[in-house]
Amino acid sequence: MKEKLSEDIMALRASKEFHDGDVVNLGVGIPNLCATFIPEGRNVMFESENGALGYGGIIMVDEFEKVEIQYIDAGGRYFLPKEGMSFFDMGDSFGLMRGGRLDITCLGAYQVSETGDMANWSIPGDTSIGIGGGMDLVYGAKRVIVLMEHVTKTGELRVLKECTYPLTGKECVNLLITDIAVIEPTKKGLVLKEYAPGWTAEEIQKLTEPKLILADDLKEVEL
Amino acid sequence: MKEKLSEDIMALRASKEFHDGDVVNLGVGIPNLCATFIPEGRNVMFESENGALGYGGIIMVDEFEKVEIQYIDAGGRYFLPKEGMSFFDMGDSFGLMRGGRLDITCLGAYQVSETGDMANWSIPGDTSIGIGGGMDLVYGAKRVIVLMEHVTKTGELRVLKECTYPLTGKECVNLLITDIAVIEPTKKGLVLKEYAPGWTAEEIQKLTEPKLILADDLKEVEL
Amino acid sequence: MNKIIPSFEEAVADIPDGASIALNNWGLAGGPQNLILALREQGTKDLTIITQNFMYTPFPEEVVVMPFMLLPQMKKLIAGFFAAASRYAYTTNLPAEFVEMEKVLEKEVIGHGNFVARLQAGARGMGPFYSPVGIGTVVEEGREKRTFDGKEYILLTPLQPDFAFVRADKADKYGNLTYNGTCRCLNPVLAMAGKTTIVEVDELVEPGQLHPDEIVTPAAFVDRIVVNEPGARGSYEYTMKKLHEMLSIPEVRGAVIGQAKQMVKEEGDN
Amino acid sequence: MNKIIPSFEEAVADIPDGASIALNNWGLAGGPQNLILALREQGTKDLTIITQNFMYTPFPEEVVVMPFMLLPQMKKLIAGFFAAASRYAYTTNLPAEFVEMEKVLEKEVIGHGNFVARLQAGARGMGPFYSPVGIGTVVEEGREKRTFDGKEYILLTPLQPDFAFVRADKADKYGNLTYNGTCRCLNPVLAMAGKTTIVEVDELVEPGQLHPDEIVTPAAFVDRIVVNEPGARGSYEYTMKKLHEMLSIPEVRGAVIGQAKQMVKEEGDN
Repeated sequence: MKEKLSEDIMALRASKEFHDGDVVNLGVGIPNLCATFIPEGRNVMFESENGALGYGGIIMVDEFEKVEIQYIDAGGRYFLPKEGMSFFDMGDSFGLMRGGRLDITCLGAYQVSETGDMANWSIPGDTSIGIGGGMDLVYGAKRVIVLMEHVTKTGELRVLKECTYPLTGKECVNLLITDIAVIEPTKKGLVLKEYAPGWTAEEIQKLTEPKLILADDLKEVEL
Repeated sequence: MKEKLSEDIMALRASKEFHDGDVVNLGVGIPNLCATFIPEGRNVMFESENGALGYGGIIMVDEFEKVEIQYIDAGGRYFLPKEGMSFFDMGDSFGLMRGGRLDITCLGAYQVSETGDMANWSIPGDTSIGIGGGMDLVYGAKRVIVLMEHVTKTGELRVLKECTYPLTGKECVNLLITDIAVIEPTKKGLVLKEYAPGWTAEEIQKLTEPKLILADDLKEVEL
Repeated sequence: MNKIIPSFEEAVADIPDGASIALNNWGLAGGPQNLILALREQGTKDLTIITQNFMYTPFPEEVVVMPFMLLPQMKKLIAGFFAAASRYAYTTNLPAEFVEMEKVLEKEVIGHGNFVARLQAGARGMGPFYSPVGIGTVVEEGREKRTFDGKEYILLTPLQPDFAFVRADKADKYGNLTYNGTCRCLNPVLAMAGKTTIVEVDELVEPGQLHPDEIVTPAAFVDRIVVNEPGARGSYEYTMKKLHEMLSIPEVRGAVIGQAKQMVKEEGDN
Repeated sequence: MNKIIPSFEEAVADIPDGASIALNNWGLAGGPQNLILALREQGTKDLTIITQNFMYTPFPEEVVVMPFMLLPQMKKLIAGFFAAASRYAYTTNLPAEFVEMEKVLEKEVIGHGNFVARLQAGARGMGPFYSPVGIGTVVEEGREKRTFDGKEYILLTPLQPDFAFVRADKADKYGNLTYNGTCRCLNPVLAMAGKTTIVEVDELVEPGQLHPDEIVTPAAFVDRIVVNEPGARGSYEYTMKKLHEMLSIPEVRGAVIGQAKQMVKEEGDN
């Protein structure tokens, strides 16, 4: 049976990229779910743009009594305190990113291009200017991991030769995890590394505008 | 009897310029003495370039038992802790100066010019490059007060048409207090405001290269 | 030396029409709520508001006061993130005229990192600077571009607001400040950057009660302090209580916890 | 995650010839004394040393270890203040060859404020920037000058040292740091600026013992930590004890208290 990966499974796949001691920023949406899947024995420090590092779990709806308003992440979610966490100002927070101290950023996106460009802050007709921290994150992080659905709900392609939406950054994506594939942007082009169970490279190619290069060790998504 | 002002009297005169709540940086030498003469009821916060504000009195030689090595000012003098003091990094310290939060800096100098230029960090033949914080202090402080002897020990003039030593800053001096006069650099030139007891304007002019303008209210130094 | 001002009205009384005012806006706490209210009350016009996030909040004013309410008094916005109010048009308590005002507002939005870097340059009395962030995006439009060592940068100018509204957790009368948790955020940067810095604080302590190594903002950066009445509107305690009142309503709980941003965006995120 | 390294030798073992190393030097405490000793022991060559104050110290090595002792291993100095060792030629314990080495050393000295601003730009991953300080002085020589809004600036480039040697008061194993008094000084800036940051610390505490609001350097900036043996050479306690031993000698007391700088300069000061 050919199913798409659930958001949880996508997040689980992304969390495999985290190493012990990594400083990781998680964007709102699917990326946020990664926090739940940190492998045993790995201490990953989450960083939030508004000035927090190494904080604890996100408070779920059924634990709302635990909410303290001074423990909020960049996406507006409340977290629990944790031993070893720290707070700092927004200047140091963005300094941390641009200065090379953020190991991984996981973000959602609207579109990713053949060269690893990405667009995630504006869609046509939007009168907002919602740039926020995305441009800094994709510039500064050592690894940029994008998590997104491979096509839109109405079937439009999102992995494109060139992004048509305003860019967040050029040639910045290191790994793209979608609900049907894991793709690595390289200088030669997009390399298909893993596929969702039941999916073939041909089927994934059909939903992808640029030509995919098949990895020598192309395999089913390993979790 | 025509005497020159002592270092203590020069410092006392300078400290009259300090207002309650002022943030003041004192250079090494005569300026340091100002701390002793703060008028009753005025809380002046001393700032030190290495990152301290609002600290207590300088430890004198006969109180050496009180020395704690983490309480040191920019000139290498140990100070006492005081309620309301704070420590910060050197970046914030120089940000404080340049950002306009330093009310007064008192410095020693080798030379001061007719236009308010000053030179205080290098003398001919010196192989040191002792710039330190002087350029930032004279750029950033709202008021720059120079305390120096009017002529060198060998009788050479120090209040000059133009400085001959490498400059610390151009047109930066707001008030010059010497051992014989108080002089205010203005756009029209150097205005002689006060004279040491027993000194005449003519005598001070003889020891001053540029033409002095006599203040309307020229008077003996008021302490 | 005593920088305490008895009321918020007095603390903002000398702010003239046309002034630039910088303030923190990220999360419910950490914003200078009573200073914003005083400024609205005063009716000061043609303001330039400088804040990292400018957006309508679906929370009622009784819960939280945000810079958005100053829109009718604004000429210009300088921000890192701007979400159009029209996105919230479906909510009940958004005044329709706000959507129109927002359209004609002059806006300069350049991303969080470039935004905060401009304030830091202003805070430190530095001149313009080159940033590597925004190259290849709309942010570079209309800006000087220059290459150093083979790498492209855009030139940004410092920001030194006329007034900074700072929200702190504790203060002494000299103006030493500490912050709590993510309420810190932009506040220490603002305290340094403002030509005049006005602090709204929850707790006043005696000089010496804050350990000198733990003070985040040294007194030199602070001009005025107004102390929030314990438990009164805008205080940490009050906002916390109001938030928990809302959280106790099962229907709104999901919208408040963790979905603040989903309400803004259709899909994806940054 | 545990960043503790058992010895200073191991902590500096991978520093190659030609590396740039930044460290704090202002006062007797607050400098990474044992990291300096380990680097001398290792004999690494062609170093670029980046420190705010580079000067010979009249204190014997048993009291305090300063960057000056690395002179034989140095190719270049980047500093805010440099006092020539020849000024101390009258002191007994200055090796004569140091005076010669110092003369041929490549030096870039630009004042404290510009120096620290270059490190801050490096720490924040920013490009070159314009500074208003140094206009009309030797500092502007050889640098790009440019006028913005009628005001002149010089262009300075960021500094991001290969290694930062940081001295902290307390650390946990994740790398969260606090500092004491003026030992803070350049250390937090260095921790952010170093491509690799190595910390010498007096006290190791458990994660959670440092209050999250009181941490000055967050763990993300720290790569390695070596803990000083309590009371052993280079520790705060040791340096304090040695200083007081010196202070107990009436003849040297005056020279130690408050006259450190007078020993450097003939007249005047900055």
